[in-house]
Amino acid sequence: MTGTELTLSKAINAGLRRALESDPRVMLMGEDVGRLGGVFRVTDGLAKDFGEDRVMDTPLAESGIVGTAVGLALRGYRPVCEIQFDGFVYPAFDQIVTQVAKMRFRSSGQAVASVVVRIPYGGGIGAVEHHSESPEAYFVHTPGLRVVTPSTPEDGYWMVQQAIASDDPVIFLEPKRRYWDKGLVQTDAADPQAPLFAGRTERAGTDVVLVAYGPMVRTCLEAAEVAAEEGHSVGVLNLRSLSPLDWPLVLDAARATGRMVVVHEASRRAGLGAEIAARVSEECFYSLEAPVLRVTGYDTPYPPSRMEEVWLPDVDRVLDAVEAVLA
Amino acid sequence: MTGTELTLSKAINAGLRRALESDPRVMLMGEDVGRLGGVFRVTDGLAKDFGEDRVMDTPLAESGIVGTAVGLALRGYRPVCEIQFDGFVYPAFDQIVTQVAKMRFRSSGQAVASVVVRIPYGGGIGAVEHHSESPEAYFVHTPGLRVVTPSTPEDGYWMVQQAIASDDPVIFLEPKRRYWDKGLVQTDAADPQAPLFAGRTERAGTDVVLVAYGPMVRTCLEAAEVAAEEGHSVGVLNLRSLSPLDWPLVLDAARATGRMVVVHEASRRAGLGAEIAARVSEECFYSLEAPVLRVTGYDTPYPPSRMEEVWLPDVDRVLDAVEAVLA
Amino acid sequence: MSDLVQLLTPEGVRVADDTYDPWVADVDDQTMRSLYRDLVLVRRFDTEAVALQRQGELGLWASLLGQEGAQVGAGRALRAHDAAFPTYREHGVAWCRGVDPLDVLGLFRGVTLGGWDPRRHGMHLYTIVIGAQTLHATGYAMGVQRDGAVGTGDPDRDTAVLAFFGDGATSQGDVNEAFIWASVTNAPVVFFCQNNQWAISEPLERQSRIPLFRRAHGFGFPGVRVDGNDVLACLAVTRAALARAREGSGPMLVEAFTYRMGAHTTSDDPTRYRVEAELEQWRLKDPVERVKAYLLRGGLADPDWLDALDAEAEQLAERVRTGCRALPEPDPAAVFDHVYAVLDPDLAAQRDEIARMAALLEQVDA
Amino acid sequence: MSDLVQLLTPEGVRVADDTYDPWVADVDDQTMRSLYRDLVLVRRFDTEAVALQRQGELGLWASLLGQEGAQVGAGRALRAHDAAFPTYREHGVAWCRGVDPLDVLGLFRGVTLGGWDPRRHGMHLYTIVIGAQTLHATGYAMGVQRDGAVGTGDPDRDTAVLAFFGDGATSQGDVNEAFIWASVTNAPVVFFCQNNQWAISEPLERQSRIPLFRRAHGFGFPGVRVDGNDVLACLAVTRAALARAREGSGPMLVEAFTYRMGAHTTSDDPTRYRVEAELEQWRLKDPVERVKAYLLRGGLADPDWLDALDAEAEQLAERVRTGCRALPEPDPAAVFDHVYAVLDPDLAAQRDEIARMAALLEQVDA
Ligand SMILES: Cc1ncc(C[n+]2csc(CCOP(=O)(O)OP(=O)(O)O)c2C)c(N)n1
Ligand SMILES: Cc1ncc(C[n+]2csc(CCOP(=O)(O)OP(=O)(O)O)c2C)c(N)n1
Ligand SMILES: [Mg+2]
Ligand SMILES: [Mg+2]
Repeated sequence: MTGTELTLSKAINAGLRRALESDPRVMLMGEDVGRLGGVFRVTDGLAKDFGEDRVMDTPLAESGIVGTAVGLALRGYRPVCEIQFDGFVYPAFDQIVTQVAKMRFRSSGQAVASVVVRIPYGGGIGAVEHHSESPEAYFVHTPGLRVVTPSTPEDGYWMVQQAIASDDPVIFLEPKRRYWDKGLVQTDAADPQAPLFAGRTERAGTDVVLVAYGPMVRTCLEAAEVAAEEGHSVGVLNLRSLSPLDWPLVLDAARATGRMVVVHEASRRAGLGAEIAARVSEECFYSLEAPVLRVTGYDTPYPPSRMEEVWLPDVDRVLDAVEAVLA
Repeated sequence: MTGTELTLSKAINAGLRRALESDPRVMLMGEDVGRLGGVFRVTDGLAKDFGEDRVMDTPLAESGIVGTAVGLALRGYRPVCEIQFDGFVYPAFDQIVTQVAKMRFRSSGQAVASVVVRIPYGGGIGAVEHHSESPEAYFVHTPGLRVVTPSTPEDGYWMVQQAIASDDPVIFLEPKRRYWDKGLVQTDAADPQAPLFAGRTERAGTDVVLVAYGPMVRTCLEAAEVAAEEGHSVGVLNLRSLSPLDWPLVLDAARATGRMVVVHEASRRAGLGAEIAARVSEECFYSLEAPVLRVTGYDTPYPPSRMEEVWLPDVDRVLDAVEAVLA
Repeated sequence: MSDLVQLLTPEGVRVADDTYDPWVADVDDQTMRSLYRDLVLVRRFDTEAVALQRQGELGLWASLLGQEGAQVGAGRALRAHDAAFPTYREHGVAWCRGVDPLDVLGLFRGVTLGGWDPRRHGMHLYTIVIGAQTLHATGYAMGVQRDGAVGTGDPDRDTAVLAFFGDGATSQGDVNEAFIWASVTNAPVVFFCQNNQWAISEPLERQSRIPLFRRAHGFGFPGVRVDGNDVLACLAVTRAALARAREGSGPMLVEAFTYRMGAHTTSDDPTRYRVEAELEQWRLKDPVERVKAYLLRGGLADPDWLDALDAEAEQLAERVRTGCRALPEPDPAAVFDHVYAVLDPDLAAQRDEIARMAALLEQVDA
Repeated sequence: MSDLVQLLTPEGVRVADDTYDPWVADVDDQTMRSLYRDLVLVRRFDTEAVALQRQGELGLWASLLGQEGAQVGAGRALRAHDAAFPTYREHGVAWCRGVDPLDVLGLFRGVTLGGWDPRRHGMHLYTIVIGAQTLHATGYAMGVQRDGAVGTGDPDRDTAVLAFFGDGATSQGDVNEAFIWASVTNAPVVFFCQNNQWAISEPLERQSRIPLFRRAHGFGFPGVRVDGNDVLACLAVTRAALARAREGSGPMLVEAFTYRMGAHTTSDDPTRYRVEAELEQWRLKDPVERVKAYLLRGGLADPDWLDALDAEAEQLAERVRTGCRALPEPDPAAVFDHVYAVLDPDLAAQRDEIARMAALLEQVDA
């Protein structure tokens, strides 16, 4: 495979650059996305090359960012908003839930808020409070939104372009602890290999299937590796899209193995894992050999960073669940 | 049974009155809760009797309502905020999720935001947009919050007092389409009959158990009635508390019947029904005779009121699911 | 009240104003009559809608009674390619933007959440979440800037945006953020606040302790208070503000000082919180009557013309009455339309569930 | 710059100010030395914290370098029973409120999200979500009102609240809502904005096109700009504002005009967005140096005293250095403490899961 070796953050940067190049309606907006290039440098160099009108340092107000993006979209632009950290998306929650998500529906398709909201999310980087949240379930529960999350540089590069091209509003979740992971990216390909809303089997397995997304894909792959050494064939699905969900992929895998573990960082209660476990339990009722287990963050606020290792799902906890469903 | 016959809205009003009487720290705040007595008259007469300092008409800003309530709580008050309608809680989402929910945890118990947020919720009253939402899953997914919902006047009367007395922040969801339902309320009893966080079996049943809360309890009881006529013994659980959930009640019922249907108005995807179905499927894996089914609002924005009947779960849809799990 | 811009007194006397007279220099007798016509027809429409709600044909109605002058003045100040972002009460603006009154009813009847094509009319859909639309208006204006449609001097190109909101809305974070964004970006947006003195049951004192138009000064742009019951003054002030925006001088706040003569909505009972005497006061300042007085005083309208207008108003009412009842019921399956650009299989399955249920019920009914 | 209240010039010369001199009439030589001591110690603490972060002992640090004057001035203006609501940068205020520097480190080391008892110190926990604490401060002040602790004339009873925030924060809806609430309720809260010219990489022009203190006027209460690098002026202005609040005259906005001399946090690289020349300018206005100059010029501090202070600063640094490393690691099971008043069975089960895992791992390790 040819391509360029990039980190996830640089891959998203390259994807944004290509979107800015290919569609003059695309613009980026957010706190510190301009001169600084974003606190994670995902927009590095873009203000310089595309100008402040297209890569805009905004006032410090998330509702303002998303709310004005809606207006820009109504004027025909394709705004890509950056929320600086997961924990700061809530001031924009009203605009996202009551305006962005419903615009197409309430206007019978006559007005559409084609807005992308990029959010670096998840923990594991030793950050202070509000910098390690996993808010995906809120958005998945909200009809009218699309929610996707890349976990590799290749996906970061393509999915961000696909999200921007999508006529639906997309919550684009970037697993911040994977920003520095490297991978080959087909930056010279004309088109992406996979549709935006398709999941992917990252590793085949016949005994148990792990379902993961974003930051936990790598964790699950590592767990599968260990499990293999212990003689268990463990598969890993990468959902990529959380809403809509690639149900055929998930349900087929559950039917094939009869054993499934869902893994995410977000708290368990009414998290996305609940939806997957519920749906799999319903539709694969007669194929399941064991209950679908969930390995998730606990139902507590995200703890201080020196305790995050205990809070976050890790290889051990995943393996524990694998053993439990195999028992 | 003695007691006073009251509507749900009047019962909550009586509960608030008793809370104001018995604890000088209690205060009510919100848009139009004072002179008008709230758009649903739930605070009717209270400003007159307790004064504007304790029943406060606030500026029109939900983040302000909840944010200043946090400050009042830190000063030792027990603020009860009214959000006028479900669809208007989102401007306060940031304060609820990042401040109210986390205050105890982040301060290691040294500061607590003992705030109650009352929200009339749910559809079925022919209202305009944003007036029929069911946002409970967002709050259930948020660690640090308690989420409860009465469905009868008796519960309304007591639960609102218990919520106010609770040291934890409570999201208090009032099923607005049941505001006018009448029932006996033991207003002269000294104490409530049930703890705040306990569910209740509203109707025993041996074939199938329906799990519901808030507005859907009555719908499920009606469905159970019809099912009985058709020869099926269908039980109904009223969760009352959504976070924490009364798991023993739910799991025992699932084990006893092996057949369960969860019913709520909120959209399905990552809703509370998912949590219940997932957990029941996990813990009662070997007792279930059929998959746990969900009867819920669809994964679309709440429709215009002339379409709401089709969107909302009703007796027919519940019966349909009952038949499906019995098949 | 020297702060208040007024061109027509409540008695219908035209008063001079050096600053704003030029902005209505082109308003001849014919235009005055057409303004009056708008006021009358809009009020008649509103009255009919209230009646329709009483008859159970509408779920709710938010009456504009008393605010016709502010809305027609502001609405008529817009140019075709400008854009308006309303609340839920701007029926008079919708009228001026050519939105069919029947399309306005849809939302209140519960057959739609929208009702018209926002682009065609240069008027966004009604927004019920207080204040949210002010950010949309500001963002839209930022788009106008990016399109190079500000300050070119070409009247067919230069564009302004008009954001509507109420006195209560000024307390929302979003509205204040909109002020900041507009100020910082110098966006061509005019904030038009109809201060009708009440936010449901709350008087203005619950939202501000100083006049609202002064809010703008703290954000670094001008604010002006206009007699909201004076259609001519509203036209002049809004024209001036829009022109300023179009030429690239940035945002402005217009506070139209008016009064909500009716209930907040048909669900509301204002007798619980305000006194009749206040209404009496404001009845003397009625926005429609004062233009009529002006027309009669100047001999600009004769009884025939007035009768014809009354007849036209009755025709409109009749059309609204019949048309409302005839609004097509939505198709249940439309619950799944326009949720997404493309329906995903999951939602398609839910749609089929509805269809299946509908079929079942039909069988039962049959 | 006539708008700027200044009592000590950058050169350390005391200048007269009719309005504010009375507010520091009690500040004698001894007090001036103690202010200087606070400035020096706070800066030394901050320097040490930056070093600790570099050494990997802290996950992050938000330096107050350059803002010592504003923070010590404001912090010292508070009375014991007043309450402060800080952002994440108010280490100087924490110092004045008697919070142990080691307790401030906990949050940045990642062993706690809090660190001290807010009630004991009359200082709420650091708040990272920009602006949220301004509403808390306002609500707290509303509680003070309800307690009858405003305008009684009893200095042991009358209470005021001081809300801290930055220039960037002024764009948040919450901050503007706090202004509205405070204004409408006349709450005894003083809004203390440290305008350090930058919100991470964004200069003030991204948040406002007019001076920030003028924002208050639009909400109907006074705003004043003070030289934030002048500890004496900050003390005077904040005292005056707090006194006003305590006596029942309502809120006020103080804009402390200062400069963030360091990076936004230790994660930040300011060379990417600002020029060295700007820092040079501000170095000449250093808040610590100017007090030293004043002391020396007036012969209020001799070399021995200064040396002793340096030694004290070094001791503090040493205590911070050792103490930081010795901060107890949190117990993993504490993840479940203080989530709720009472742990529900569900959470208890999750806690047991951790304990079980921990036991398992110990076995493996053993
Ligand atoms: C965010 C939000 N909160 C509350 C409401 C409920 N509500 C609808 S109208 C209204 C009062 C609005 O007052 P104002 O802004 O003065 O406009 P007016 O109705 O007087 O035209 C309120 C509180 C809402 N629609 N949106
Ligand atoms: C709601 C929210 N959005 C974004 C951030 C990220 N953030 C942290 S500090 C900061 C800049 C704050 O600037 P300012 O208010 O001037 O305070 P300063 O850091 O300069 O003291 C930003 C954007 C945040 N903490 N909270
Ligand atoms: Mg109003
Ligand atoms: Mg700053």
